[in-house]
This record gives sequence, structure tokens and C-alpha cells, in this order.
Amino acid sequence: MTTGNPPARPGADLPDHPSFLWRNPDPAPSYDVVIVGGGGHGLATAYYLATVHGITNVAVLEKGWLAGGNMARNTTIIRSNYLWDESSGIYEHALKLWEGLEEELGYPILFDQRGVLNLAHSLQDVRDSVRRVNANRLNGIDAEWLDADGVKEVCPIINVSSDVRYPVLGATYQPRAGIAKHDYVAWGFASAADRLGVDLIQHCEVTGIETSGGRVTGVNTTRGRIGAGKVALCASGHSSELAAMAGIELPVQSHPLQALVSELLEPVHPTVVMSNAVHVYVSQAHKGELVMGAGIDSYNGYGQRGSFHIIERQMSAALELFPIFSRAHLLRTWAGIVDVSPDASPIIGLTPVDGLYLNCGWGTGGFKATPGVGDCFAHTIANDKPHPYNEPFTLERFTTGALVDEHGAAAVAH
Amino acid sequence: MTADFRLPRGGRIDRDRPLRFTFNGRSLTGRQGDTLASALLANGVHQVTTSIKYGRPRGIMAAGVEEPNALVQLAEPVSEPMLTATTVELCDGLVAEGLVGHGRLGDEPDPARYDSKHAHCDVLVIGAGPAGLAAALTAARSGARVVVVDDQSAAGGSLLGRDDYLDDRSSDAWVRDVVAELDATPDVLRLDRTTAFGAYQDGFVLALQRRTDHLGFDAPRHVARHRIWRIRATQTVIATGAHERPIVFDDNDRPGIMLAGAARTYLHRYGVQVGKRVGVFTTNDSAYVAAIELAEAGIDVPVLFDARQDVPQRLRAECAARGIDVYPGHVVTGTEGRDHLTDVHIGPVGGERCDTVGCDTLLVSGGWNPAVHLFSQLGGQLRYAPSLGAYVPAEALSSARVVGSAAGSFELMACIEQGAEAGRAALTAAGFSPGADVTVPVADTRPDEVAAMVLWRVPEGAPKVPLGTEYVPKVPFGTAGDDNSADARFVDLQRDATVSDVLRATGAGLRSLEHVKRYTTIGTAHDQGKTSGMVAAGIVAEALGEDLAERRPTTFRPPYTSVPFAALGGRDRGELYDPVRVTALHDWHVAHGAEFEDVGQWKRARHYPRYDEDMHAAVLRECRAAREGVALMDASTLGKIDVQGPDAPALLDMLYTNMMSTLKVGRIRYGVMCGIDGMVIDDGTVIRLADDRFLLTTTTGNAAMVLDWIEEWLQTEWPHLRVFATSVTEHWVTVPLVGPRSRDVLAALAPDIDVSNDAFGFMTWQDTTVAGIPARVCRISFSGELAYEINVNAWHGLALWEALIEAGEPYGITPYGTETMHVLRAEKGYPIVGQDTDGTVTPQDLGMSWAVSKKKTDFIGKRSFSRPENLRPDRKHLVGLLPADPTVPLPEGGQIIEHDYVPEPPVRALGHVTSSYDSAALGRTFAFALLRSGRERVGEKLYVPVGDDLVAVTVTDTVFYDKEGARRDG
Amino acid sequence: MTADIATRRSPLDGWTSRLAELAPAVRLAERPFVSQLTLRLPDSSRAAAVSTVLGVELPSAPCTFAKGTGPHGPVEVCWLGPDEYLVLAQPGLQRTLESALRAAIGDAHGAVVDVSAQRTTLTLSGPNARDLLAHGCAVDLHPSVSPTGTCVQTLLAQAGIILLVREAEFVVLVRASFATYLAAWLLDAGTEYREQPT
Amino acid sequence: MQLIPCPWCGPREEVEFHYGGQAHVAYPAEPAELSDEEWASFVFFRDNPRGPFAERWSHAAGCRRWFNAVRDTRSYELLAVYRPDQERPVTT
Ligand SMILES: Cc1cc2nc3c(=O)[nH]c(=O)nc-3n(C[C@H](O)[C@H](O)[C@H](O)COP(=O)(O)OP(=O)(O)OC[C@H]3O[C@@H](n4cnc5c(N)ncnc54)[C@H](O)[C@@H]3O)c2cc1C
Ligand SMILES: NC(=O)c1ccc[n+]([C@@H]2O[C@H](COP(=O)([O-])OP(=O)(O)OC[C@H]3O[C@@H](n4cnc5c(N)ncnc54)[C@H](O)[C@@H]3O)[C@@H](O)[C@H]2O)c1
Ligand SMILES: Cc1cc2nc3c(=O)[nH]c(=O)nc-3n(C[C@H](O)[C@H](O)[C@H](O)COP(=O)(O)O)c2cc1C
Ligand SMILES: [Zn+2]
Repeated sequence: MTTGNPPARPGADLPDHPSFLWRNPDPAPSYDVVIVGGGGHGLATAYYLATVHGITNVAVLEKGWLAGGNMARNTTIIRSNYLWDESSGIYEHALKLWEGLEEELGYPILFDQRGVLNLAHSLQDVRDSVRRVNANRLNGIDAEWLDADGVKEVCPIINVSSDVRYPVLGATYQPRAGIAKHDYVAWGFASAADRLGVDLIQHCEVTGIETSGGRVTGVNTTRGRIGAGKVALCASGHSSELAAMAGIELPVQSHPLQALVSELLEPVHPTVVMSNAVHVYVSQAHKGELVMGAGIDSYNGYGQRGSFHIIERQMSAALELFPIFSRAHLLRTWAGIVDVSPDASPIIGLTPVDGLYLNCGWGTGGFKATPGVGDCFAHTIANDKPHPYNEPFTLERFTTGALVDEHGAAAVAH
Repeated sequence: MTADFRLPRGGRIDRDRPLRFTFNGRSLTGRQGDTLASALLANGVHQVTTSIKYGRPRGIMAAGVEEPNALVQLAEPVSEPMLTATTVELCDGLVAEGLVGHGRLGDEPDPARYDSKHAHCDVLVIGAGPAGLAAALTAARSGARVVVVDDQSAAGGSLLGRDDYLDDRSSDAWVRDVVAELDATPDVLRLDRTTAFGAYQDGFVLALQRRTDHLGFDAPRHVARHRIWRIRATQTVIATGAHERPIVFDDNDRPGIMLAGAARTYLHRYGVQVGKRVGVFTTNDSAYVAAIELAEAGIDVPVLFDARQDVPQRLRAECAARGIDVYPGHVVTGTEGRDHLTDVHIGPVGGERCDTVGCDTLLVSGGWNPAVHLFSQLGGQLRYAPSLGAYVPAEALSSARVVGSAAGSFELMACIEQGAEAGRAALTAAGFSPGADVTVPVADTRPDEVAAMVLWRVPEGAPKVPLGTEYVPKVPFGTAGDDNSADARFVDLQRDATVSDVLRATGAGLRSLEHVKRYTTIGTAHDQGKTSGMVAAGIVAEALGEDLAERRPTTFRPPYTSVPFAALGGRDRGELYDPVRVTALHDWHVAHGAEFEDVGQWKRARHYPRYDEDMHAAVLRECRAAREGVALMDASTLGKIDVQGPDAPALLDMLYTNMMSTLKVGRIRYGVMCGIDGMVIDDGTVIRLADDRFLLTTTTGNAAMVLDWIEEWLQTEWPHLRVFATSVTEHWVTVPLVGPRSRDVLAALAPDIDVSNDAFGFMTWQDTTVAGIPARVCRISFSGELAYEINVNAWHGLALWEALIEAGEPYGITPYGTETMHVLRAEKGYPIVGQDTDGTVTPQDLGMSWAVSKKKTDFIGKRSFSRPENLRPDRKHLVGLLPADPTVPLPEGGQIIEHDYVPEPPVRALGHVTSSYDSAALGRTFAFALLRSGRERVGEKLYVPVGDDLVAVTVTDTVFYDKEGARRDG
Repeated sequence: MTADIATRRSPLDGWTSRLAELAPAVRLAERPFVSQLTLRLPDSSRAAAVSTVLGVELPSAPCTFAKGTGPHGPVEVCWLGPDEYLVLAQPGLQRTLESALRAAIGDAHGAVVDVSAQRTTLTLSGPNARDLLAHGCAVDLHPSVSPTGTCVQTLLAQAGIILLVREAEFVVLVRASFATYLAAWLLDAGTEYREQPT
Repeated sequence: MQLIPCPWCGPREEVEFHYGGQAHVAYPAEPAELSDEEWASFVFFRDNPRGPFAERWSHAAGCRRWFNAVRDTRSYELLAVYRPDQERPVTT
């Protein structure tokens, strides 16, 4: 072994963070807009309020450390190849923003368009996949259907043998999809928002929402009352609790969703692979760790932890698809709290309370929407009117029945 | 360095069993009982690898799982992408290499077996050091079921790395006795090489047992290499010991710099001297013992620097007697050396002067961090103990207690005493009465004299360059010019993260340790910060001027140490990945060349190709047989539910959209089920067997769901209904006999019934015998042809099938699979739930308003039909499509648009193709689609983009074949 | 009217010798064609009549089975739920027992279903039988926890099973469609216990 | 993996159970009488508290009985299990 040579390993070196990220201000007595929840969505919303709409008297209130919720925990898959027009609209809007985000924020967010494969293992999977590809193409989304050989070409380590329990029959492929570095995305939005004058206030839990005459007037927090012209909820897994503070019931349920990583490995996995039937999804992050997830735990839970049998099952699935992973090691497991809606689509828009805006229900798949929802939600707040992209995602749809049912049709929703 | 560093005697290794191994291409020899690390050190190899970011040489810091540096990759006897040299047991023929941050996955298949096993116990003891052994023995003597796991190759814990005497015997003898008694006690399971890696609620602990790795090439192939133990314990005793903490100073990462306790372990356990000239730097008394013992072994230990002004006088005297100069109030300010330490710079705390001492090894001890990982995973609260500079358990949990050095108690006799006490408490809590006490032996260990000092890093200001000596520029390491590389005060060696990185993070506005972790990546590497986490926390708190008592460490997450994916996958691999469900006729299908499709967990015959037929040809042939002669299929996978009781009709009226209570005994009705949201969830036939008894069929994939659905409503909403539902899916083999000649075949085999249309009408059933087998025959048709569905006890399924084949021979009877079934039903306009529906489709959308009762006041889903969205005139309807070119098949999943060109995106499609086939009967292709306002569009010409082409289609109704239904009666 | 016994096939027909390969550590065998009836009887007024037909009292404790010999020979009655039992009897008795039970229930609230072919039966005994099950069954089968007479419905590997603890053997009832999966799983789990490991 | 105490079979592994969401949500007596809002509330809206939650479970791989449980959704600890015909017990 030679010594002293600087290693030239892909991903060994992560880009440096700026030497200043954000101030740590005390809360002011009031703000034009108070955003509850300092995850990716809250931070992006603050950023777009400030840049696009010039609204800078804004606070983001975060009960813990900034972006320490699902933003710190997600498997970072970004894609826009959703089935329904409504969904592909907002996710594709997000994907377009991702494509320019690094430059816009001046932050190395490591957005990497390495493509996503959604595998099909049964004839019905194939039908559903082809359907989604065709729908996507009409919507201008770069979707392709690949047969097993095509899958192998994109990701040579996938076992496409027909001699396995659930052979890979093909996959949908979106080349423009990919991953980004979650923390860097959050910090990019945070520091940009901070520079624009937004107050990022941590360890400040909202404990009540104050209304008067059907209009929101402020919030109570563990750091005192804060007046607000408008209040925007971006609390992800805690949305039900917050909405209840304003007397609003939500059709979402909070579940644990787990993920895990391996040790750092030399590059083996060039893309992102998701499989519904053989339930696992995998990518290799920039540092080199394999990042994996599976389904949610069945029960409601706010514990940021789940059951290990899900992980064992996910491992069997991963090994079925990637025999080469056999000797890799599980290094760390964790969980987030995801707010799952009945149709697996988000709820974004106005509420029965004037000046109170809602963004929730992203379940297992809201990271990819971060810039898109930030932009649309900021628009909704600034204009008191939904952006066309989030217009279909109202709370009322559960009453009318106009669901955007991504359960019925799409593969895993991450 | 080639010198032999194996001491002439000592160590718990087998000196008579040399093991040859290769490291970084060099052939070396170790001894049975070595780890790769001890064998390397015995050969004088300190440098294992270089670091991930700066390429700095790195050696061996520790002797156990906490090792931050010595990452290796194994090529032989098994390829392993990343392990630490300190945890690899040496075996003959081992081939390893140091690795630089990233492991490499071998691409050869892994032939090893991995399995898992459940174990239940009253008391689980994690860690078989003195504390754990005392706990286990105490519990075992009460008759409780005990499991003891320890991750090392032998019991004894830290005793293996010491030479303590207990009651005038070596500690080995004490351990041997305890182990012998444990092993002789019934219902005690003691597992070596077994790491408890996750602790969960309700006494659930997961442990990884490495069962054959130490056997090297002799590992028997049939023995599972690794086993996951799923342990369920009433009470758990956590006796996991403590990890020694380094101190941060300039150039603290050079090979030759090692934790003091590790050096003791190399000495006593492996008979290895870690260096020829050893300096010591400490903040507590424990490193004195290391210094003394090394000196006693004949190693030159000239100096010991103690950051404390107040040093232990007795220990100092012992040092003096062995020629070790103790420097109170001195710290290490820097080191020299390229691939190995050569010199240590030292100076008084805050002082001006600095000296240099030549050393090839520097032992460091900054105190001890109790291994509270598992306790914290259980949700146990931690408290900062300022005297230790570490977090310790702050509370007792009702079913888990922490003892020994894991609880912050570092004195041997106290550890044993605590262990025994915890064992007693645990067995009592588990409902047992204590047996004979475990006597606490008297240990000859040197007591601590002076409180430890908590020092995260050597304070700034101490000069780095020795005064009075000639300035020797340091050998430049790594990427010169990089800001960070200027700082060589490493906090997390594996991540190459330094004090500057930490301070940069706090300077950037970060206050939370969680943020600092993510900004610097400290604690995220293979060692998960076992040596760096506490130090980082200390430095952050110092930088922010905050009290560690007010802060919490980052979250301890499973696994405690890394666990192979393969071990977690276990035996749920290959064919056993998911159960393969088969029918009683499966072997016949296999023997007759069927191609199968997966439907849920079932294997269903998809078609039966003859000679070199492709599927298309086979299906055309099978379809023709069904339409022109006679054919049969295996429909046994259909779900079957027996529903009995006086309220069965009332229940079915709620479950199905249509009326079932009016069905007459002897008759059959098709029914549709919806969810409460009004969307179709399943369909099937309902047979009325008696006034109070029905048999329901469900689709293959939904059988379990429908039974659960029924039970859920029955038990939770309508417990007053007197009904029972029982699955009989596998009790029956179900064979549809289809085609104009089916009546002839049945007549030949069922002499007891009149098979004429008048006597045995459509949608009726009869019990009889077919081929001598008691059978229930139903006149149901999913193909539009004359057809009988024959049900027999599954034991007789094959006999029935073979009899039908034989009797049908004159008519060219043909077995057909699911593909043909799909074509036949589609020709007749019958949708398949799950293929032509997707969870957003109502019965009305399917054109099945006829199956939705207008009379019933309620049934599941009814209320949802009148929601605004369901009343929209432009809902999607199931329709037929005929491609303009009858030879062109439409792709299932194709989208439908209005224009004969594809407009600029986004294009709102009108719907999509759900099913598409080539029909032998029609002599053309045809399809089903869900189409916006579909029924109003019948006759319209629309387009389906296929690749770059557009296929023109005409919208039709859904029935393509025998619209009058003339064929079903034969 | 009875079908020809010679043409009957059990789900593990053809597995006999493979199953025997685990002996002597584990003696594993299929016991096919056991008569099995699901009995639902929330109404305890007919319990006595039913017991008379079976020659066994219905087990009252959850997760147990009762055994005895009655007019139809040796019978085991398994507790499956608060009002649900599975009756196990010698092969060939399912129809007779079905009518007899029906008659005993009369017009009381209850149900009887012939489920003889729904599940097949495996027996396991020998020194490592409990070990073998512990590889895939989370229920504690230690005699202090699961004594003779225990009957649990649980999972063995990924198959739902009914497990009976008899005097000197375990009985596993598994749905017919899962039988080959479970047999393959057991044989694989038994690899280490074989005399001649494969 | 949790142990869930089935009221009949006793404690069993979580994998034997099927989760059924909020308990004590009765099917409306007369759905036809409900407004769209009321009906939507029955179909889609369930409590989602952080803390004790009365919910339904079915011992799917065991006795197949549904029962109710009060579980703390923060710690996942089961504070009580009870049969469907029993009242929700008082938990602390
Ligand atoms: C394991 C896992 C994997 C995932 N994988 C993917 C993926 O691959 N791709 C993808 O697109 N999505 C994924 N997701 C989903 C994605 O993480 C979320 O949808 C998304 O992060 C939610 O938006 P957010 O970032 O704003 O949420 P969060 O980061 O959770 O932000 C919400 C914030 O609100 C704060 N908060 C809550 N209550 C209060 C209160 N009362 N007062 C103040 N603050 C409060 C929380 O502390 C939290 O920081 C995954 C999620 C998980 C858990
Ligand atoms: N300051 C000091 O001098 C000092 C400091 C620490 C320890 N000690 C000495 O160390 C001994 C402590 O005894 P003890 O019994 O508490 O600890 P121990 O270190 O002797 O034993 C702990 C054992 O648990 C094992 N272990 C740890 N985590 C495990 C896991 N997750 N799964 C399986 N095994 C695991 C370890 O490998 C070790 O064998 C005493 O002799 C004490 O004097 C002294
Ligand atoms: C994409 C991604 C990659 C990660 N990579 C690592 C890693 O290499 N090493 C590590 O220890 N943790 C890694 N983590 C996990 C974090 O350490 C941590 O577990 C996660 O942010 C949740 O926080 P918590 O465990 O503190 O609750 C990763 C997390 C994510 C989302
Ligand atoms: Zn039960």
C-alpha cells in the first residue's frame, strides 16, 4: 500500500458547506407570514415567498433542529413519472426547478440525474407500467418502458434471470430522475431564505393557532406568542395535530417509514431502482453508502422508529434483486413520520380558516416535490389562491370524491 | 518494520498453531487466537490503510468494535467489503487488504447459508464480561431460562485483556468456572461471537452470531455462516462494558497512536507488544496500569504524561519503580512520523515550553464511554456524568437494567457485585426465587486514586514546535493546500473530520449536535462514532459555551455494529423468498409443459405451448378449442368462502351491490363488491346451497382480502348477524369445462344427472358424481360458451382432471391457461377486476348498473355513488376498441387521445387501454378501454399513440362475440 | 358414491422420502387425508350434544386442544377462536361427522364445514424437532410454556399454520397450497440437523 | 417487533396482526341521510393523535378475532386491549 497519496475515490470528498449558514434570531413579536415546520417544504416555501413574491417578513418555526424531520431521513428519490395528470403536473414542475436549483441557490445540492427504474414483476405490473409511461409521455415527461434486457443495460447488477421467485419483466425508466443530497437541499434553501431576511427559529414548537373572526391572527409557541398575518402549515407527519389546533380535521394518518444505509462502497449501483412487488428501493448515495427503503409500518406512530421485520423483509427483497449486495453490511437504520392521505396524494391549499394554509399528506414521497411545492405553496399564500399546479389537491376532494388516486395505479410512491 | 513483536510468553493464543495470512500482498504469520489486528501488530505492521479524504497513513487504534481506523477488506476465505482488523479472527490462508474508506463488493455469488432462530428466555444477559457473567450465573442458579450473548470469541469480556487475579486465581480460572457452570445448567443458552445489535420493545433483542468465519477454509458449507437470533426476554441485563476515549491533539492519527486499554489487550490476550518504545498520555488512572503492565512485560515505557496536576501517587511510585517518568500537568501537543510514529511533542498545560520524546508508540486514554447504545435504543434516558465525561443511564427501565462499566462503574469487584445484583433483580422480576448466591471474588486490581479529568482536546496555545530544538518541517500529508488538511487534530478519524471542521460548523451558525454531525459527517462512518461521538459533543459544547448536561448525544440507532445484508435476508431467498402457492393439479401442468404466471403468490398455468408454439399461437389454438370443441382449465385458485347462518342473506345483501337474498336455492348469481368509497373491489359468483348457506367465489388475488373484509364487518359492525364465513379455497379443485362439446364430456362422466339445458339450466348447480367422484357442478360461463364448473374435494382433483381429459379425447379436449381465459372473457365483454379496474372505477363505470340494486336501502359503497364526482357525466367508462387495422394489437396501457396527431404536451388523455388481444373467433384484434364519457363515444374514431405511431381505433360497446348470448346453452 | 381411495392425492404426495431425510434428528412426515371440520358454536347450549357426538369436551381454554375417543374413534378438537373449533378425526369420516355434528347443533346457532382438504398435516418429532420449528416459529414451544395439549395458530416461516403439541410430537396443519413451500422450507431449515448434510 | 396481547391468545408477535385504524367509528345507521361532508368524514377522516389512541387490530394469523387496543402512538406501548363488545378502559 502506498502512503500519502490523495485518494481519488468518487464521492469520497463531499463539497464544503459555506462557512456561514444562518442566523439564530429570537422570534419577533409578529410576522406577515409564519411558516410552521422547518423541513424542506417550509424552507422552500419561505424562500419562494421571499424571492418570487417579495414577502420577507417571514418566520419559519421549527420545533426541533432545522430540517431534522423527514427531510433528514428520506431516501432522496426525485422523479416526476406519476400516473395522473394532476400529479405529474406538480412533480414535473418540481423536477424542472430541481434542474436549475443548484445554481439558483448557489449551493451544491448534488442533484444527480442518474435515472430511476420502477420494476415490473407481474403481468399487471407491466400493464400499469406501460400505462404510466404512455401517460407520462403525453405530459412531456421523459418516461420509457424497458424490457428486462434494457433494465440490465441501465443497471447491470440487477438480477434479471427468469429463474427467480418474481422475475423482472421490465421497468419504467425516467432518465431525468435521480437523487440529491437531502441536508444540502434544506440548508441551501435555509441559507438563501436567511439571506433574504427570513427568520429561521429553531426549538420553537407551535402549541396553538390563534384565530379571531374566522381569521388566523397568530400562533402560540414554546417561545411565546407570535403574531401572524398568515400561517402556513408544513409540518409533514405532525400535520393532524397542528390542523386540529385550528379546529380542522385532516384525512391523514401518521405512520413510521424506515430507511437504512450500508457502509461506504465503491460505486456499484449507477441509478435508482424501485420495486413494488419485491418491496424495496435502492440507490447509492454520493458518499458511497447504499440507501434503501421499503414500505411504511402498518400502524400509526410518532416514534420515529419502526419494526425490524420490515427491514429484514426489505433485505431479502434487495438480495433477490441484487445478489451482489450479499456481503454488504447494514450500518444504520432509522425512521421518519409520514402523513399518508387516502389517495396517496398531497393536500395543498386554502383551509376553512382565513389566512391559514395547508400543505400535507405527502406521505412517503414529498422530498422530490420540495422546490415545486415551495413555489406553488408560496404562490397560494401570497395570492390567497391556489397555484394551478396545486389546484387539484384540495381538502374538499375527499368530500366530492375527486381523488387523485396514486394508490390504485402507480408503483411505490416515493 | 519486520521485527517480531510477539512477546516470548503470555497471551491467550495457541502458540503451537501458526496461521499464514497475506496482508496488502505480504505473507505473514500469526497464531491461533489472533485477530487480524493482533497478528499485524505481532509482525510490526501498524499501518493498515490511508485515510479517506487526506490519504494519511492510518493504523490500529483499538482492539475491538470501536476501532475507527483499521478498515480492511477480505479476499479470502470469503470476500468481505469492509470489516475492521480488530474484529476479524485470524484463520489460515486469510487474505486481506487495508481499504481506503470504500469497500468493494465481490461479484461472485455468495454460496454461504444464513439463517435465523427464535430464542425465548426469562433473563437475557448481553455481554459476558465480569458483570454479565455474574448476572447470568445468578439468574441461571434460580432455574430461570437464561441466554447470554457476547460478541467476542470467548467469554470474559475485558478480563481477556488483563491479567487480574480473582481470589488468588487467574481471572481465566474464574471465567472458566462460571462458563462451565452456565454450560452445565439446563435452559441456559450461551452464545459466543454473538453481537446484540438491536434492542426493541417488549424484550426483543436481535443478535448476530458469526458461526463459521473463524474456521476459515474449514467452515462446513452446510452450517449457516451467520445466524440472526431473535431473542424474546422477560428481563434484560445489559453488561456491554465501555469504550475508551481518545484525546484530540495535533497529528493524533498516526499509526502507532493507540488507546491504552487496547495496548493492554494486545499484551495480555495476544502476547503482543505494540511498540518498542512506548509513551503514554492520559487523563485518568487506568492508563497507568497499562504503562506498568507493559513495562513489566519488558517493553520500554519511558514516559507518561498526565494532563492532571494531581496525579495518583501510588501508581506514580509503581511507575517510577519501572523506570516510567510521570509528568503531571503535561499534554501531548503534536506528533511526528510518516507511516509510523517517531516522536511525540509534549508540554505543560498552557505552558510555553515544549519537548520532544522519541516514541514509536503512544498510548492515549481520555476516559471511558459506557456502551449505552442498547439501553438508549430501548428508550432509556441518558444523563451526562461530568466526572466521566460521558453519558450514562439515567433511569432504570422496568425490564432492562445496565450494569458494570456500561453503567459507568469501572471497578472490577463492583462490576461483579452489580452483575450479581442485577441478575437477582432480573430473575425476581421474571418470577423466580434466587438460588445460591454468586460470591464476589476479591480482585487484585489497582484501585483508582485520583478522579479523572475530562479533556476533549489539548488546549490551543501549547506550542506545536519543540522549543530549543531545530525546526523540522512536518512531512506534508494528503492534499496540500486544502484548508482542512492544515488541521490535523482529528475528531473522527474515519471521516477525516477535524476540530476545524467542528468549529467551522458552529461558526456557520449550527447549534445542534445533529447539525454538526451532518455538516462534518462525524459519527456516520463504519464505527458510528464509538470513539469520536463523545469527543465531538464535548468540543461543540465547549465552542458554544454550553453545558453537556443540557444536551443529548446524537441518536443511537440499530445496529450496534454492522450486520451483513445476507444475514438479514436469511433463508427467505430464491424459491423461499415468498411462498409459492400451487393447486392440487400443479404437477400435471408442469408435466405438460405449461408456462406459468405469478398471480399474487400463486403459480397459474398461463398457456400450454405445444412443440415450438409461441404464446400467441398456443392461445389462438386454446381459444379455438374452447369455442369449437371442448377445453378445460384449472380455476382452483379462485377464492371460495362458505357462508352459513340464518342472517347470511342479510350479510350478502350488504356486501354485494346486487340483491343476493332473493337468490333461490340451487341457483347462482354473479355479484360485485365495492369498498365504502363505491369503487369496485372484487367480483365473483354466489351459489345458494340452502336457505341459510351460500358459497362465494372471489378473484384469485383477493381471496384473503374478501374473507378478511367479511370478518371485519361481521365482527366489528354487525356482531348481531348470525353468520359464519369459512375459507374453503383449497378444499376444492375447480375445473371449468368449456365449449360446445362440454355437455357430451360431462354426460359421459356424470351418469346420475340429466345434463340437458332444461334439466340443468344456466346459473344453476347440482351435486352429483363425476368420474365416480362426489362433485358439485355449476353451470357458469366466463367464456360465453356452454360450460360447467366442476368442483371436487382437492384430493380427487387430479383424478377428475385426468378423467375429463380422457373422456374429452374424442372431442380434442384442450387444457387452456389464464391467457386464453382472458381472451374468451374479453370477447364476451366481461371485465377483470384489477386489470380493467384500478381502484377508481364504479360498477356504473363498468356498465354494470344492472348489478347495482335499486331496491336495497343500503349496501357497502352505495352512499358513495351519489358523491358529486360519481355523478359527473364525463366519468370514464369501460368500452371496447377496434383498431382500424385488424391485425394491429393495441398495447395494454396505451393512452387514448382525440387527435390524429400528438399535440404539444401536456396532453390530457381520454383514457387508456386496459386489456387487448388478438381474437381467433373475431379474426382480429380488439381491446377494452376506460374512456372518458366512453359510452357516449361509441362509434367515434380516436387514436392511441404507440411508439412514434398513432393507431386509429373505433369505440364500440364491450361485447364482441355472440352478442345475443346464443352460445351459452350449447 | 365414495371416490376411489387409490386415486386420492395429498398435497405432499411424492415428498415422503424427502421428508424422511431429516431423521433421526427430526422425524418429519405427512399424515394425509385427516378428516377435518370447522365447527362454529357460539351457543353453548349444544356443547354437550356436540361433545357426545365427538366423545370429547370442547376445549374451553384458548390455544389448547382436547382429545378423546368417541363413537367415531379418536378425535382431537382444537380451539381456533372463541366460538371456533377444528375437529380432527381419522380419514374418511368427514361426511359422517359433518351430518352428526349438524344434527347435534340442530337449530341452534352454529355451523359445520368440511375442510378436510383445505389443510394437510405434518408431524415432527425427534431430538431437534423443537429446534427446527424455532427457525421459523416465534411461539415459545418450551414445555413450560407450551405443554402437551397446546394448539396455536401462528406463522411458520411465511405460512399460516395450526400447531398442536402432542405427547411426543408436534403437529403442523398447513393450507394445501402452502404445503410444498413449507415442506421445502422445513427441509432447508433442517440442513444442519441432517446426518449427511447436502 | 412488538408483542401484542390478543385478548384470547395472549401476547404474540406483531407480524401475526393486522392493523385496522381508529376504533369506535360506527358505520352510519342511515348513510343515505348523510350530507356529502358527513359521509366523507366517515369514509376518509380518522383521528391521528400523538399519544393514546383507541384502535382496532385483528389477530390475522391467529384466532382471526378483531379487538380494540389503546396504544400510545409515541412509545407504541399498548396501554390496554379489550374485546369489541367491551368499553374503552380508562388508561393513564
Ligand atoms: C424514510 C423515508 C424515506 C423517504 N423517501 C423519500 C424519497 O425517496 N423521495 C421523496 O420524494 N420523498 C421521500 N420521503 C418523504 C419526504 O421525506 C417527505 O414527504 C418530506 O420530507 C415532507 O416535507 P418536509 O421536508 O417539509 O417534512 P419535514 O422535514 O418532516 O418537516 C416538517 C417539520 O415540521 C416540524 N414540526 C412539526 N410540528 C411542529 C410544531 N408543532 N411546531 C413547529 N414545528 C413543527 C417538524 O419538526 C419537522 O421538522 C421519505 C420519507 C421518509 C421518512
Ligand atoms: N477505568 C478503568 O480502569 C476501566 C474502564 C472500563 C472498564 N474497566 C474494567 O472492565 C471491566 C468491566 O466489566 P464489564 O463486565 O462491565 O464489561 P466488559 O467490558 O468486561 O464486558 C463487556 C462484554 O460485552 C461485550 N459486548 C459489548 N456490547 C455487546 C453487544 N452489543 N453484544 C454482545 N456483546 C457485547 C464485549 O465485547 C465484552 O466482552 C471491569 O473489569 C472493569 O474494571 C476498567
Ligand atoms: C440519504 C441518507 C444517507 C445517509 N447516510 C448515512 C451514512 O452514511 N452514515 C450514517 O451513519 N448515517 C447516514 N444517514 C442516516 C443519518 O445518520 C440519520 O440516521 C438520519 O438522518 C435520521 O436521524 P436520526 O437517526 O438521528 O434520527 C443517512 C441518511 C440519509 C437520509
Ligand atoms: Zn388471537
